[in-house]
Amino acid sequence: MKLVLSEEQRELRAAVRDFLRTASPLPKVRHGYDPQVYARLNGELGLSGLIVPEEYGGAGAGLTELAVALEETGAALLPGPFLATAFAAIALTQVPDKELMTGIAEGRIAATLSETELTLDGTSAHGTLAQVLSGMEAGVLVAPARSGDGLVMVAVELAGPGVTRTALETLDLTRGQARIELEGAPARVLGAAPEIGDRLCVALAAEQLGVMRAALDAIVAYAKVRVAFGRYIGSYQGVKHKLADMHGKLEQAESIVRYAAWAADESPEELPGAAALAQAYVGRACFEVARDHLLLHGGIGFTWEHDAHLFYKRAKADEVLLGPPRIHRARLAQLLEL
Amino acid sequence: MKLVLSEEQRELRAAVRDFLRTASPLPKVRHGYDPQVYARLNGELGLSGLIVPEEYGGAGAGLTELAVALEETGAALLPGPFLATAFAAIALTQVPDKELMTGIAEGRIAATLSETELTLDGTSAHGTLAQVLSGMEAGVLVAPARSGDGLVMVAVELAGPGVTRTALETLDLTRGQARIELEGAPARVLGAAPEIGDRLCVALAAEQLGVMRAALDAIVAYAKVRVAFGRYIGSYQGVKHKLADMHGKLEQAESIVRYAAWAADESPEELPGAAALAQAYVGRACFEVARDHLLLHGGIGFTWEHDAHLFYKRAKADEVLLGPPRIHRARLAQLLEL
Amino acid sequence: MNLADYRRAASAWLRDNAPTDDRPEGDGLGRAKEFMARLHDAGYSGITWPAQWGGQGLTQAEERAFAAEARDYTLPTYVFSIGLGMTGPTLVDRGTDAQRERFIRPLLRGEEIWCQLFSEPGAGSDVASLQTRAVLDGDHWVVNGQKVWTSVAHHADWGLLLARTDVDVPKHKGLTMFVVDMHHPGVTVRPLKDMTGRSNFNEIFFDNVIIPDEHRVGEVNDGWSVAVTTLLHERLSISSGVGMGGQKDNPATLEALRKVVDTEDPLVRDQLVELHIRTRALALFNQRLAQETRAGIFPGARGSAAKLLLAELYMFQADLATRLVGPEAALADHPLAHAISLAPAMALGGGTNEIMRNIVGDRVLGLPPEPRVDKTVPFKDLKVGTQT
Amino acid sequence: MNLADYRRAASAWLRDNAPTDDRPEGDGLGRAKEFMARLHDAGYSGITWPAQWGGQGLTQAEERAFAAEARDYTLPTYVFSIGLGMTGPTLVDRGTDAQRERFIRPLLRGEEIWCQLFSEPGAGSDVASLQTRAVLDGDHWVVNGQKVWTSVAHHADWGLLLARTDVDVPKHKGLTMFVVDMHHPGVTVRPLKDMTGRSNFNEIFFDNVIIPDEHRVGEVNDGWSVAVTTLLHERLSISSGVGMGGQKDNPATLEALRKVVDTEDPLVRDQLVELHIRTRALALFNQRLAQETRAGIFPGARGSAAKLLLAELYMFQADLATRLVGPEAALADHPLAHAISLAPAMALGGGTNEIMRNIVGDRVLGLPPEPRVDKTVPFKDLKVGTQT
Repeated sequence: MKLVLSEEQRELRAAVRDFLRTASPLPKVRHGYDPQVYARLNGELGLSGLIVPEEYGGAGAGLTELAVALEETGAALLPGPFLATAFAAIALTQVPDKELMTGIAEGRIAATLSETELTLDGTSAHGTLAQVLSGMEAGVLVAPARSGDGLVMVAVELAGPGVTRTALETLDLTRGQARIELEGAPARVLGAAPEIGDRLCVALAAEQLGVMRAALDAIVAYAKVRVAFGRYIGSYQGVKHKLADMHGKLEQAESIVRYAAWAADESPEELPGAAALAQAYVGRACFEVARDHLLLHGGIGFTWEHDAHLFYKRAKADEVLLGPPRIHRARLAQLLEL
Repeated sequence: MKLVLSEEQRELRAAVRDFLRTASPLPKVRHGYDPQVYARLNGELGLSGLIVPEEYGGAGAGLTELAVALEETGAALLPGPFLATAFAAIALTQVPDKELMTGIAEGRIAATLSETELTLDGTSAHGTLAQVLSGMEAGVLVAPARSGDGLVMVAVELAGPGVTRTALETLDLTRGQARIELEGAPARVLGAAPEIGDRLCVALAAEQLGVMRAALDAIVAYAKVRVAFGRYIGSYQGVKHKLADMHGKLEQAESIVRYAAWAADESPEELPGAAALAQAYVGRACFEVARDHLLLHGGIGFTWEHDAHLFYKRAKADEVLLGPPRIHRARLAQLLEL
Repeated sequence: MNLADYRRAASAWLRDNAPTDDRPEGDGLGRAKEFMARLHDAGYSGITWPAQWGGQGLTQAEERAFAAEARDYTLPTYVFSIGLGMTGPTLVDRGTDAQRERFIRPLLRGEEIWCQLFSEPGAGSDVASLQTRAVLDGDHWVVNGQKVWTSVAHHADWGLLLARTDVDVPKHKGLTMFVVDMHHPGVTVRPLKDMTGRSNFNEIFFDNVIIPDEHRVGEVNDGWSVAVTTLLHERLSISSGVGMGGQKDNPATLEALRKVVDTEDPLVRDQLVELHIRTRALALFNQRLAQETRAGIFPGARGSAAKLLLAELYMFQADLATRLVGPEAALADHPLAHAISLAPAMALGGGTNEIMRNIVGDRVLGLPPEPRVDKTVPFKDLKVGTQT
Repeated sequence: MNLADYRRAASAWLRDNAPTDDRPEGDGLGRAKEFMARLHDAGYSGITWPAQWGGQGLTQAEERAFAAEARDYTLPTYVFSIGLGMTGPTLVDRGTDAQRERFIRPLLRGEEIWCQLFSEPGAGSDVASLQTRAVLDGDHWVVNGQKVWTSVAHHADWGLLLARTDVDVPKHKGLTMFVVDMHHPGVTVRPLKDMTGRSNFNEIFFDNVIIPDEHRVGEVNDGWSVAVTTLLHERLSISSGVGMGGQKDNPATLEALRKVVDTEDPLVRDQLVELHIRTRALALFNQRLAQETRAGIFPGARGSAAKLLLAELYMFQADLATRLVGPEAALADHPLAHAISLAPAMALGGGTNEIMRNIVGDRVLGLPPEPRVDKTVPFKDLKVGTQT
């Protein structure tokens, strides 16, 4: 089991962090998705191709590296379809498709994934997807579809015919969703639908780790400069002890994310338990930390102008992104054979 | 709904509190049951006859008054069969029996109650009761028994024939239990077995309220005199804020106990929900407060010599006395028709 | 008139006069003002205030009786609430006769609207560290600075302003209270958007705003004691409302949730039970405080425990509800998306949870105070606001 | 010898020499001492200690290799643990050559047993406020006072004693460290019963105990800096053990509970899932810390976060287990009755949860310190212990 980043992985982290610090600082994320930043992220850093196999022009890295990248995009509250594309890429590593893989690796294609089943009639897909992450920004949808050959994975051009997209505003101001209706949309079969839910759990947990780390960093920094009653607020045990508890959650969350990513890459039999653990623990911890970071800011944390609510809302949106959180606990119960 | 004590009830409380302060101070409770204190409690204060109807020599009071008394015996960690006798008296108010009622009212009879069903064969009872509260100190057992006439309530002389009692030490040093085996023990039928579980929940919650109040008082007092790093520990927010939260639990617990006792006396249709709420909330809050009161004492709280563990252990023993606490939550779910 | 008669009369008046539509279209403010005038004419505005200045000179008993009757109506009095609950009582207690004569009656009749100007961006919990300056220039004061978290300021005619008048003394000793004309050209009111995206508060900027000295409330540099009076009235008016209703439109209550979540799932049921337990525990505590108050036992700082618990409950229930409902709850137009955005409000307004815990620890439990570093230093040498 | 060979040799030696019965009847102490002598003869006692004083002069790498092999055995070294983990390293770091010559070898061979004498009833978290006095009288010191929470003191030959030698200076500046002869007639060792009913600690009373000046460790009044060395070693030896095993006999683990509770009940299952989540979260954190240490990243104060979480986990799991099991768990001979009594131990030993939170806040997060009132006052004017 490997819970500590390698030298190479630390370099990746530093590169992504440095890039986002200048290309997508917090004041910018309110303006939403910036395709230029996205293009540079994928071009200069090759992030979208991180887990794409080398034969398709990607870096051929594992979920461990993707987790490092997602932690940073999470910490920066990066708007746009990066997580959605990562979800789709995770699916595509199981049903490789040269066109999509290459397009994602080159940063040409932004994709998204739905876990809701479509129906496939020949080559045309039907179905209503109530909430698709970054559904307006993505060009391609990857989704399972029920066909005569059983459950297959299909790809649908979202700008193509038979597709109706409705933008959905969400709690998370930095990232929207879409309602997508497919009525005979041309769909390409990629292969039998693979089991990818566990990997999605790990990828999301990596983003959540970044969100909670950045939230904790923000309130720790504030506690060192904000004064009340003549003292820095961080010197009061009421604040200090809460921050210490938040740190403990962060340490545990990081340990779980490293473990789950390692399991995805190296120990498939441990992956289901590790993935469910990651969502059950990290999703909750992330919201709790983001919540307390907001509350400890006092009144200013309640203003629209301050960034605290952006973390709070991302944390909540992420917590329910893959379903009501109890499903991860139920899965743990099942895996533990309780 | 009446959530505030009347002048008379406050006088009762003061009388019991004053009596226990001198007759059963904390250093004494480690020595266990003192029949003399018990006799005076019932004689001078008439506590055992509190809810016994006047026609049987009691005070004819309600559960509201009994709750006031139990809060004080709980706060004092009074050893012996007071709670057990109260439980039995609660049953007897539903199946009145002159001999037992009068005996309890006069303080001659210490009784106990079991909710486990016996089998009744004519006038002889059979069965094994794994854990009977104050089973060694009580003279009479009141319990439901399955007979040809359905489920009835019976009374069994515990010092009589056919009864084997084994003393059980418990976590709670101040109050033991007994294993009781009945093999053809003479049993007297009191009437059809009544529904009394809700009232037991309320009575126990009243004791728990006393335990948590006394535990909070103890640690608040200590926080005002104990010094660390040149300051009273109660001046540190790490301690102060925890004590404030404990106070909030106490306020809510008291409100619930008053409500549940009122419901028992005045609003039978509200009683089941109020009783389950009382155990679900107060049982948990009592242990949490007793736990934190112990932890906030620091190392001295871990010593045998200090009283903190007595409260901690009583709180835990009480929390599971009427069954695993989830049963009260399950009952609430049922009553709320969820 | 005995109390029962009083109550019957109030009931009848409300039945005939209370607006049936609580969200009137169009000129809501105008109609609210009309209603206040009628309320005052009928003798139900300022029930306990001195008759001399326009009140009714009656007792708490009549006030409670009217409040009990009014509970079934949604009276359009929100815009007057700061004046009625805080600034008015402060003037009654601490103003000059001239100020009472000038301000109380129009306030009670809804002719003039009031706001309160204490909090600043650098002075929230620690209001006494505020930095807005008032400098005496002949017979008037010149005010510069910024206030924040001000309710109804965009409608206000007058504001009760706490400003610093001496920086060479410790922070509590250099403050003075004023009545400021909100229509003065140096006053700028800007809506403050909160994290829900709505604007229920304002920021106020003062740029050389002139206040005549006769609008000073209390002595120069004795403003803190006046502010304590105001804050006491504020606390009373908040704590009396705590937990009493106000959950009707909340989509995160048990009653709302049971309709939308899967109660077949035992885990969901148990979470709803937890919500029920916490809601009832606090509701009963609030009812007990109310009963005690009626019985003449003043709850004092114990109201801060109730406020703290309410803040925690709001946060808990919105958080729980979104988890139970799942992905849908994150859609901007789902009621729970608004609820989770609004949930921190109770914990941040009227004193943070940490301040509430200090109050309960110090005043209810009598714990020793934190050592204070800010009570003896001259204000100009004190660390305040945000500093690196 | 390369590391792999070293490890193989250690493995072989342990296989041949480690006691198979970890709870020997009869003269356990005698056999433990015999084992220590053999361990030293074989070169596995004091692996990193200087060879000059009886150690092996090897590196952390060999020590870790031996520890890894020893993990599968329960070696009878408990009674020597204070000497090996704390007082010995302190003497190596801060003792005189004469002290090292006299004490280290017998300590490493198990011939002499050590205890540590810092904590007092009035000085727990705040050790530097201790009141035991040592007064110089010619060439020796006379000690009076009381210590508490002392492990293995009833077996100890020597104790490392921190005592106050000057009350006219601030508390940290008037302490001196000594080696005290536990067989001196003025030393009384009394077992201290804890809330589980067992006695794992002692109270020690000093009544005119004489200590020759050559048994002073470090300079007069510089004892605090020596104590900091000891406490650093203590923290290392605690944090290295945190969460690594030690739960084998715990009746409140998931593995133990699943056998005795009703897992048909979905609510019970979900509680066990919660236990699993918390246990795994902490275990993985500890494993990450261990991996980082091996990679040369020193965890520092982050170990205090792990210790805090472990204290909370112990409390949580015993509490949960008793609730799941119900009334039976309250019977004195039920394993959970002992577990719930023992549960607070981790939160109270080696620094309370509050102290751990301060350490994490100050040293990991770099938060500003609490203002201190006790660092400048002469000890004799300082409030200490319990005062009204």
